[in-house]
Amino acid sequence: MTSWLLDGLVVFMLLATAVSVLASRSLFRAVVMFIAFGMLMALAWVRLQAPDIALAEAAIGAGLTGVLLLDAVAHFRRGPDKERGGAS
Amino acid sequence: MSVHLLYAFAGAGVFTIGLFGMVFMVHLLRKLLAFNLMGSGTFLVLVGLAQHRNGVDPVPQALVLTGIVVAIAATALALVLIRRYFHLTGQVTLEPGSRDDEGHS
Amino acid sequence: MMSWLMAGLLFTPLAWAVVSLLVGFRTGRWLSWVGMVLQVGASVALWFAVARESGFYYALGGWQAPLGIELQVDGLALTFVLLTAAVASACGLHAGVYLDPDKPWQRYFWPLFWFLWAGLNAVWLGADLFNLYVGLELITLSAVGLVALGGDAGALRASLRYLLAALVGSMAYLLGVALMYGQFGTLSLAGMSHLAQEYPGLEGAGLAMALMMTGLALKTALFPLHGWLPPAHGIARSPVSALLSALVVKASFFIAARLWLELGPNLGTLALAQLAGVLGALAVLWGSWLACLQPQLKQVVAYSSVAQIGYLFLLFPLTWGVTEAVSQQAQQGMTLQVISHALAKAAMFLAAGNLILSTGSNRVSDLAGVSRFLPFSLFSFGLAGVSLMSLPPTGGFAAKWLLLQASLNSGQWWWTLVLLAGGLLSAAYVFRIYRASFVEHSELDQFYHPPRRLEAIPMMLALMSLGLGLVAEPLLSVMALPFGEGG
Amino acid sequence: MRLAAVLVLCAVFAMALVGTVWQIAGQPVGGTLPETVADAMADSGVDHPVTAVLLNFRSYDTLLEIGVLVIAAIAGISMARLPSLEDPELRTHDSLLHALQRWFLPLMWLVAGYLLWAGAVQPGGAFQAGAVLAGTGVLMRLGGMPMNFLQPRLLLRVGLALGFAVFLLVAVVSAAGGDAFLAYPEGMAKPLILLIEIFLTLSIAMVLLSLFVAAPVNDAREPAEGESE
Repeated sequence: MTSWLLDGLVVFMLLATAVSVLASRSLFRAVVMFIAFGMLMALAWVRLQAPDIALAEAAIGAGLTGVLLLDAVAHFRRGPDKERGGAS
Repeated sequence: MSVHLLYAFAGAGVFTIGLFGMVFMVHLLRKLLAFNLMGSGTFLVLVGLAQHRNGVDPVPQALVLTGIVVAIAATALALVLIRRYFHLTGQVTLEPGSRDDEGHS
Repeated sequence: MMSWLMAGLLFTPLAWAVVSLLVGFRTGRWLSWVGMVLQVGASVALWFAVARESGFYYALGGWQAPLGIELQVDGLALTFVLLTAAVASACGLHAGVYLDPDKPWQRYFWPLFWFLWAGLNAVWLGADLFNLYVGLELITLSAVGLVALGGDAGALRASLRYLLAALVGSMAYLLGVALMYGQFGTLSLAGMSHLAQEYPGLEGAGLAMALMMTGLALKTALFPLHGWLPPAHGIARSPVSALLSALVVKASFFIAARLWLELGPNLGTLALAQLAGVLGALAVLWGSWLACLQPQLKQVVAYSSVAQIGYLFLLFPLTWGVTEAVSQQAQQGMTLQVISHALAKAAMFLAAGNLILSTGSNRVSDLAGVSRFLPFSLFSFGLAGVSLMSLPPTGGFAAKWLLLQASLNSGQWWWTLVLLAGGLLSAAYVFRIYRASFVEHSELDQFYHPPRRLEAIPMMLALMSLGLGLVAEPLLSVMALPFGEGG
Repeated sequence: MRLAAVLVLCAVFAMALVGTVWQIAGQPVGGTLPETVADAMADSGVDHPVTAVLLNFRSYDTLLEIGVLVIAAIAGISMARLPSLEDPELRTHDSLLHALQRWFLPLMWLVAGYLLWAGAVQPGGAFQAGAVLAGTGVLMRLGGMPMNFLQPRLLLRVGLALGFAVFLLVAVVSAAGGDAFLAYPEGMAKPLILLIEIFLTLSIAMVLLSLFVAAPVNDAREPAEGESE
């Protein structure tokens, strides 16, 4: 019974974070939510008895993709390196 | 209904959310996030549905590992392209001429 | 012998991709010529070996399906391997001269080119759904890399649009694979086909197949999902455009066709078949119409691809619920259409590249007067156009003739109207280019003369497309060879 | 308006998809692959089924997948035009980060090595190890390490290609002996898989890292076809 509760919670959180990745207004928040989503995915893989994927998801899915995306967001905030019109 | 099937349904949901983002969002980075959601949803369906019938199944697990690596390759390439595109034009969307800053989608 | 040839066929493109990554553009060009010779040799030898004996399954790593991955080496697959060898070599030779070797990023052309070739072969031979997915991604990423190579903002925009569309398409396909594995417990297409015959009425698998086909249609740029194609094919360097239009879009179509022919009889529905046909017909009309309106030369050719791809989708209604003979006709028509379009379109893009090189402009209106200076390239362009218009004796004519017969014999006469209208419209856009180039216009008298080799390559391709109609019979008999078990 | 249309379409799609999953879950047909895998494990050379599938039964997938990674890296470094990787903004002089690096890096190397070695018998393997290694590299990079080996020169390209090349050579050597492409010679599966995994780990780390570093940098551009320079 408790395991069903746990799985239900994980699934609910997965869907909720997935929605908030798209719904959050700031790009930075969206990426943070995406990383949280990746962590939850890792948890889901553990629950699905797939520790290999859990490791890969934590390292690649959440970790590395997250860093790449955060770096890109920072880059967008800084603006294009040369002045070209009034982009942010 | 097994736990595996529950995750397969969750995967279907996540895929749809990603698809929505891919179609509706304009910001390239958000599209990329949505693509990754689609990928995660697909992987959940793949493992969940297979393990519902087979029990723990190493084959889809291996496929998902392959899929994750392919997905990050695509994501990283897209990011390089997006960043260079932004660098050249100052744009973060594909619509020519429109300038969209990082706030809203 | 056979196993060495197979190993060579799989090994060469991948090995050349690695080696050419380590060297510069010029050395890579020289190496690639050697690689092309090897690859063409292996393809031809295998084709004749299979034509003499019969097709076989090649178990990679010695593991039979469903545990391992098997390649389906039959007449059809090898004909496509051969076609790829011909077209890719032509594009490679052209690119070696056409691209500027002094640009630092051009060195990455060769590795991407060879990876693309490897991916194409993987798809033609693939018989395992997941392996086909990896092959598709190999193709997509290298194609996107080639479009973006050294590109400015416009090229980046086009390649991003292409990348995103292709990624959605392959994800939809992969989701379908996931559902199929859940249904059948195997990834081998042959195994699925057996099971689908044994247990009719699996609705879930039918929907999964529809999903896969939708994803593949997006990757093939079927109307109305074609929006990404013209910018990407129009803005890439001409040899790259030729590769993309001639081969890359065919890969996803090929998978859709394989799925349909193996699983369609049990999992497909009339509605799905007719829908694919209607969209294909609309693509023919809409693509040709837009091709007539494009101000830019390469956009005309790109929209013509959208139209020509439409014909391929007539395969679906013409093979569903018809007699075996009609289905054979439709399949042969589709195959000839793929081959003749690949040859003709590669010729057209390469010739267009030469024209652009010599006039210094991509605009149709700037072609004025070019007929006096570059009749050879213009002539190649026109010959390829004749095949697209499907006049006899071209391959395009043979293809459409077979499709016409299939639609009459199956009582679906409405497709014949599409075939006729498409032919007329393609004549319109080809003549439009011609009319522009014959305008006497004295303002612009400085035309650059591209090297002879650049002009010879499209001509060869155009002649092959023209002659295809004459050798269609023996070619089709090899493709229809009975499939040997094991091997 | 557009939002509503897309939402409705997605809702329809979601219902169809959930229905399909339900249908399929209700009536699976065909054999069970895990049993086949279990039967073949003895011949695979490793004890962990997922590794066996990845690097033996379906090694062709893995080979092509590494190809995809290499393509992404190639396309990535072809975008980075400047030879210099000196990005002043990345040169943080945070003492905490430095301290972290001193203690953390060796640990990360250890973790990567362990993951790689463990892959033969339990969860872990080249991908996870490569990712951890790449993560280490990213940390070093953020810490302002110049990392000259990531400049788009020969060394980087060798590093990118190494894992793939080793895999490919192993694949073709057995084929030269008349066996199938990608078949491991009798009794050699275990050492060969380990060899492939070691080089794959290095290359995977290199690819991921180079994609992180291959940020866009300068204005060198090629005019579109037909556009005058």
